[in-house]
Amino acid sequence: MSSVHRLELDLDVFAGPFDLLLSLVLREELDLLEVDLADVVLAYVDHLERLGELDLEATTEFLVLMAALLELKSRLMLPGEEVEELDELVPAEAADELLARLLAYARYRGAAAHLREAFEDGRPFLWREAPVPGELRRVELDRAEAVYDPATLAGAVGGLLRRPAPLDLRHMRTPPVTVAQRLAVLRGLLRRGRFSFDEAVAGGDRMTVCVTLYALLELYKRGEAGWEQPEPFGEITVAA
Amino acid sequence: MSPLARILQALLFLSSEPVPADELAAATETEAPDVLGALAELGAALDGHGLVLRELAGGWALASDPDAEEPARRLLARPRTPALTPAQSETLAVVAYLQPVSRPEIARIRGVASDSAASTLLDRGLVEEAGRSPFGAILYRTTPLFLKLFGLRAVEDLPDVGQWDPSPEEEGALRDRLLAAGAARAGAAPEAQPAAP
Amino acid sequence: MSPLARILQALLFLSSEPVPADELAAATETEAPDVLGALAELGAALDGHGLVLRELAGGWALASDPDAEEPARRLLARPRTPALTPAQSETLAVVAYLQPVSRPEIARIRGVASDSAASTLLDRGLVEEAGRSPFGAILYRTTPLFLKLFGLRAVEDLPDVGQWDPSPEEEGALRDRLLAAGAARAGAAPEAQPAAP
Repeated sequence: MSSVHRLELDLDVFAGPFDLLLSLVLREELDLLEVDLADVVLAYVDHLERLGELDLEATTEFLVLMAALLELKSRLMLPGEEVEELDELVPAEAADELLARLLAYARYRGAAAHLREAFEDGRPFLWREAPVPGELRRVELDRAEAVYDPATLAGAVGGLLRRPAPLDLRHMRTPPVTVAQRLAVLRGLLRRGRFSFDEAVAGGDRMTVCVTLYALLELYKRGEAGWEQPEPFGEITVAA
Repeated sequence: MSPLARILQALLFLSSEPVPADELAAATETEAPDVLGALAELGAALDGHGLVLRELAGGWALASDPDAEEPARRLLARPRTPALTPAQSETLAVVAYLQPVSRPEIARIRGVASDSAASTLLDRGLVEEAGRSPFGAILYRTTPLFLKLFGLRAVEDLPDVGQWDPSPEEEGALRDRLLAAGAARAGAAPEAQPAAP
Repeated sequence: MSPLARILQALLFLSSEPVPADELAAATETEAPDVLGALAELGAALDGHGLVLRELAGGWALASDPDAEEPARRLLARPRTPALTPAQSETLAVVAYLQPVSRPEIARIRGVASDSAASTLLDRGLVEEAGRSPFGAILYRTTPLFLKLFGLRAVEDLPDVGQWDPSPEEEGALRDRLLAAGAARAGAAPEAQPAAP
C-alpha cells in the first residue's frame, strides 16, 4: 500500500507544506528514499479539495516545494560517483534555498508551539465582563474638545486613492525565437542527412535551445525525424 | 478561606447580576446549606477588602466598597478619546468625505470588511446611521461629536485631499476614484458601473 | 489592607480592561510608586482568595482563580474558547514577532496562503490592522486582547524567537537528511538503480 498509509499522515494536523516537509525529513525512522513523494502530493491535493475550495496558490506553492524535494531525492537515488558528476551539473542552490526557508520556518513553528501553550495557560483565568455604561464610553458633546487632526482623514483618503503600480511586462516580450523558425532550421539540416543537436543550436541562447528541442519533438511527433543519445548527457544525433 | 468559599468568590466576581444560592450550589455541585455556610465565611474574609458581599433580592453579589465611588468616577468617566487605529481612521475618512456611504462601499474601497472599525466608531458616537440605500444597506454619516473632536465647524471644512492625492491629474468624483482604486488594489478590473448613490 | 489597596481592588473590580498604574494613580490622586506598593499589598492579601491580581496588556487586572473555571462555565454557560489551530498559532506567531507584517509576508514564511487563519484571528480580536505597506497591502499587529489572553505585559515580553532556531547540530542534521542521508546508503538500497535520464 502507499507509503502515506504506512506513514499514517494525518494531513489535518499539518499547518502547511513546510510543516509537512519538516516532519517528513525529521522523522527519525524515515529515509527520504523511502518516502513516496507522489503519494504525499496526491494526498495533499486531496486534502485541499476536501477543504471545499481548491486553493490554487497553496497547491502551487506546495508543488514547487515538492518538486525541490523530488529533485533532491532523485539525486540521492543515483549511485555515488554519478552524484559527484551531478553536483557540477545541478547546482545545490535549490536545495540551499529550500533548506534556508525550512530553517526560517522552523523558528516560527517553535514560536507557534510556545504561543499555543501560553494560550492554554491563560484560558483558565476568566475576566469580569460587566460592561461600562454606554454614556461613559463616549465623550459628552458639551465637554468634547478638538483632540484629532482632520489632516489624518485627508491623508487616509490620499492613501486609499493610491493604485498599485501597473505590472511591468516589458521583460515578458514575445520570444524572439519561434517554433516555426526552428522547424525551418531543423528541416534545412535534415535535408543534408544526419546532424547533431549541438550543431543545430550552435551559438544560440537558452531560449533557442529550448525552442529547438520543442521543434524537434514536433518533428518526431509528425514522424519527420528520430534521434538517439547513446549515454546520458552524450551527443544527440538527429536523422530523418 | 475554604475551597468552596474561594470558588464562590470567583463566581460572584464573574457574574454581573446577583446569583441565587441554589444556582451557586448547582454550579459548584454542592448543597444550598454548604453554599450559605461558605458565603458567610466569604463575607467575613472580605472584611478590610475593597469588595463587599451583599444579599439582594435576586441572590448574592459582590460590589465595590462605597469608599471607592469618587475614584471610580474619575477612572471610568475620563474622556474616552483613544487614538484612532489605522482601520478606524480609514473607515472614518471614507464616511467623512463620502457621506452618506454604505458599509459595502466602505469594504469595496478599503479592500476588507470594516465592521469592527465601524462598530467602534458608532459606539464612540463619531458616526451614526443615516437611513438606507436603495439596495437596503445601512448608510453612515458623521455626527456633531465628530466635528467637535476634529475641531471642525462643518463637514465642508474637511481639508482638501489634493495635498495627499497621489494622482491629482485624474478626473472624476472622489467616490468613483476611491472605488476604482479599491478595485485595482483588489486585483480586479476597475468596475465601469456607476457607484450606488 | 491599606485604604489605597482597598480602593484599587474596587477599581480593578469595576474595570473590564487592565488599567495602567498611572491611570490608577490619577484616579486615586496618588503617585505611581504608592500605587505599585498598594498593588503588591493587594496581591498578597488575595492569597487564599478566589481572585488573582495579574499584570498584563500594559496594566493591572483582577481575574478569577483557575480553580473556579469549571464551576464558572457551568454557572455562566460560557463555552470554552476554542484552542488555536496550528495554522492560526503559526500565523499569530509571525504577526506577534514581525509586526507590523502583511499577509503576503506571512504566506512567504509559512509557505502557504494564510487568509483564513488571519481572518479568524481578526474575528477573535487577537490581531488588528496596522496601516498599509508601501505597496498598499494591509499590515497586521497584535491587540491588547492578545496580551491579556496570553498573559503578557507587552509585546516586548515575548520570549526571544531565536531560541527556536535549529541549533547548528540540528541544522546540520537537517541538511544531511535532506542531501546526504540517502547517498550514504546508495548502492545498498534496492531503489538505488541508475535512473534513466
